[in-house]
Amino acid sequence: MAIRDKLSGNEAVAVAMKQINPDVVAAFPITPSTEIPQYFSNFVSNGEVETEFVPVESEHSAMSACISAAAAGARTMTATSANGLALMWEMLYIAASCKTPVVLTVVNRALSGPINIHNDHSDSMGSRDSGWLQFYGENNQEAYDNLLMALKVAEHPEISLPVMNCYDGFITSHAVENIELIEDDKVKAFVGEYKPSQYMLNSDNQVAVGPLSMPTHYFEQKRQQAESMRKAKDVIIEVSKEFEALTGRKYDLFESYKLDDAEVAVVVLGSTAGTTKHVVDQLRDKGVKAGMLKLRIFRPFPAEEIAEAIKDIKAVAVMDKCDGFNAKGAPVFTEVRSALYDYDTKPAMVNYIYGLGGRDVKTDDIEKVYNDLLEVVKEGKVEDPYRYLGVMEEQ
Amino acid sequence: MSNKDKCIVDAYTPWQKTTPGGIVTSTGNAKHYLTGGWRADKPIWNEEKCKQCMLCFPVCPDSSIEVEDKKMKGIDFDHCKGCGVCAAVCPFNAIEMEPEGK
Amino acid sequence: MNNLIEIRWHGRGGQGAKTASLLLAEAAFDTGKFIQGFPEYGPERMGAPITAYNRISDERVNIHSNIYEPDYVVVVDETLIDVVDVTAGLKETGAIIINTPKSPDEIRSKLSGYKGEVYTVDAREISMATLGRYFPNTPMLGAVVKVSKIMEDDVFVEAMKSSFEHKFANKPQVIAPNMEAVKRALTEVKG
Amino acid sequence: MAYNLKETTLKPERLTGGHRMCAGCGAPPVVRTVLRALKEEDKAVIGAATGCLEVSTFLYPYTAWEDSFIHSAFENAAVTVAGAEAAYNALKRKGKIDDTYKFIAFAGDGGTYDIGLQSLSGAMERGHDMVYVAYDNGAYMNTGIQRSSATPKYADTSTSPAGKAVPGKEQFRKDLTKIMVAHGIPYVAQSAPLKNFKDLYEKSEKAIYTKGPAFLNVIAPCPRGWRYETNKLMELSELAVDTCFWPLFEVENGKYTLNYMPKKKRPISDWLEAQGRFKHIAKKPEVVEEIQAEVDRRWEELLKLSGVEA
Repeated sequence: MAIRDKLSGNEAVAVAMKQINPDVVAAFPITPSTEIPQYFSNFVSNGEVETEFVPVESEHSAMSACISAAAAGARTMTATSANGLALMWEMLYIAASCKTPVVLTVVNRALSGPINIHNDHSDSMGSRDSGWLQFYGENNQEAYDNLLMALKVAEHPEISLPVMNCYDGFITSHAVENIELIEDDKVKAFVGEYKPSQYMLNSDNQVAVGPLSMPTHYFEQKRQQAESMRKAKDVIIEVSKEFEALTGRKYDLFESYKLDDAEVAVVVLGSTAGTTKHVVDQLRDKGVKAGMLKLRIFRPFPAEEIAEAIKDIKAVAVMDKCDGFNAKGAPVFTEVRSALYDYDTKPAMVNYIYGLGGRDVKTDDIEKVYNDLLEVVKEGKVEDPYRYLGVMEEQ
Repeated sequence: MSNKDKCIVDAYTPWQKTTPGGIVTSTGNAKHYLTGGWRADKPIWNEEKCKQCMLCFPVCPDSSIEVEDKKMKGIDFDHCKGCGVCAAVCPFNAIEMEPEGK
Repeated sequence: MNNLIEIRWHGRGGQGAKTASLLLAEAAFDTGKFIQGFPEYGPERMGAPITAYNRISDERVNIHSNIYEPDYVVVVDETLIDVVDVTAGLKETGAIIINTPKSPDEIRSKLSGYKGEVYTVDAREISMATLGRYFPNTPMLGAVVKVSKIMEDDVFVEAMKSSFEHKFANKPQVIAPNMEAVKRALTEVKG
Repeated sequence: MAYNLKETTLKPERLTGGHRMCAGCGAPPVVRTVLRALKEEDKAVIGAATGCLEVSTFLYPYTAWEDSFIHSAFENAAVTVAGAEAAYNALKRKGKIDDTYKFIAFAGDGGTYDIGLQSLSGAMERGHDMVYVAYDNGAYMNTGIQRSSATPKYADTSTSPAGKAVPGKEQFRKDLTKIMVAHGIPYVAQSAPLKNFKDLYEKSEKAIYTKGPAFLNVIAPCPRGWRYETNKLMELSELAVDTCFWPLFEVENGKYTLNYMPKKKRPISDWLEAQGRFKHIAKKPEVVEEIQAEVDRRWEELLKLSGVEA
């Protein structure tokens, strides 16, 4: 029997970490992810976990400690947000290149400046090419579930890559909602033991990690790293199926919501997906064939699957909670649109930069997007695909 | 020399075969990389003059003073780069530097 | 989602409006509801006006925006009605519940043309009388449950009892006064 | 057991030849000695900051380290080793490891005094059971001899060049050892590769086998950066010690001990004149005097701290 509870997203993640009982957690406080190491250090203080908690002096050190702990053979986790993730930047790439399966919960927050503690995706989107897998959760349940699955994918022998478990700051991290937890023993059985093949504390075969690689070898190492990322897609699907068998909760690379017969659809990730579902339901009641695609996995990017899912839709809006500052389209948009390049039939596509710095995303905002899409369908063309939603404009 | 000691990849190793994450499992395998060719000057050890004081042993940056059973046995020319520190510290002039190839 | 009830809380930092919203969510959760409880965060410290929200429903709530047209507004500190537009967006079919010794009619004049129902409860007096200290949360919870009928009074009382028993396991002496505060609020809220 | 150089030769070499450090580099003798202080049966995890030592000893696919080794970046050697130590504690507690491991970080002065200072301070303050060894050659040698906060005043480096208007580095070196003492950690020492390496070996042994964090600051002459003939490594080291530019001392739980009192304190000019990087000031008595005054000031302060009569 699953355990019904009410928890905030951060509490849920901390509980998952407690159930996993990782070997090492190294973390530094930053709003809104701070609660995770707070809750977790309580578990440590009360002897509820056997974890070595390292309260480091910066996020750079947090990630550095995680990398070496993982390389030493320890199951390792941390959490951060925004500027903390930015300070880790250098180490993110190294975590991936060393193939250390560190699990990092990113509580998404706008990246300075100006300094802002509220939600958008500029932090994790900026790190999208660092070689990490990225999971995005809609609510506390997904933050919890994704963490368990992310760990299993990260540690899969064919993958061995670090993973970000992302969800929206405050909106998900601090809101208390209903949740179904999995029993401790089932979590333990699901995630299993961490058994790396090569690690520093292996007395039978000590190893050296993090070499200088000259042009002779660097490229091959990166190519191999890229292959693990490619393979991760299948592993995510496999692990998600296993998770469904355990919990009944179905996960895939993305969630299709009333997409099959949709004429207009929104591609979105994070908590806004929930609000969008609500709007889709209302539009459907009015006879509008609206649908939604909620991205769960952004790295590896499920290009073919997304293309297949939306190629026959007339108009699609891609929602980016982060600007790309290339003046032509933000990260999710450019990738989704490029996924459709080889298809003869493809939707008209528009990009909405929205919700920056915690600008609240109301049902009215999402409704406007669908209305715009209906307009695009009616007009048969897209004037300006690069749009901002919810920003105050000169009238 | 066991397999563990050997170099694990070469310049033509395909990406499929390179070591995951650039890990090197054969610790100490740098001994297979020979730096003797760097030498311009060569230390010549005179066993007669050597009093086995061992002062040359710890100063060598290339771990090239060969000692067995607490006795100086010679110099590892595979790795010695010819810096001359051993000769400089020898109180008995038992090591002298001479140009390579003399 | 016709059964969805949306509540907005107004309080001052440090008074526990956020905690109250979470307590209400907990109590509703205990009766089998789907809940959301979340504050609006800012850099504000003690004393600044703060807002917190609840959504309570029979089905899982997917919307993740703030609440703009609440069914109920709870004002934990009477003085806020002079500085915050507490009735903004409040549905006329809904109600506002204010912590004050004044009567609803006395308050109404201050609510800039608001047409819906007004309820008052003297949470300060109840808190001082039962707990000996000013904790307006507990009586305000009783009042909001009474007015909103989110759950039956006795179901709520039971939920609060088990919550207090859990929370105050180490100080059982404060359970009874807290329960007294809840019960008094249920009967003393005026509308 | 009293130090016996011959006995230590029986221990296995833990840094092999075949690394690509410069001929005559001062760092490998320091590293070799520190590692010789490990008990033979103890295993180690060694970390290094990006720098000469790291790139030269672990150039893929060759590692000169017989022990587990990790490098990840420039500024994080301390926390990198601390992370491995945390892993060890957890795995040991969970019964997954039987062997005893020791944790040692190596970094140059750039990676220690400057970019890595925060990470070092954090790791020491948190009390990880590890040793941090700074091999101080007084500049960023790996990137081409740029000044660091450990560079001595007036040294000619590529970012503090001796010019017509500015005579080399304008500041005296940061006293990092003192900063480490201020951390209140169990063991801090300053050492040098010297004579039969007794001082460095014994300090390494203490540092490794003292529970908790330990910091060793070891001068490591650099023939390229200091501009001297490669064979003069030990001479330069000895001059640094005998001029009292680099005194040998240790601080155990806050208590200072002076480990070496030169029979005759040599003038700083002896050390300066042996190096090309000071060539531009060697013949400027007022500058040499200024350096001498600062060396004397620091030396006398140390004597006072150590309770030694000058």
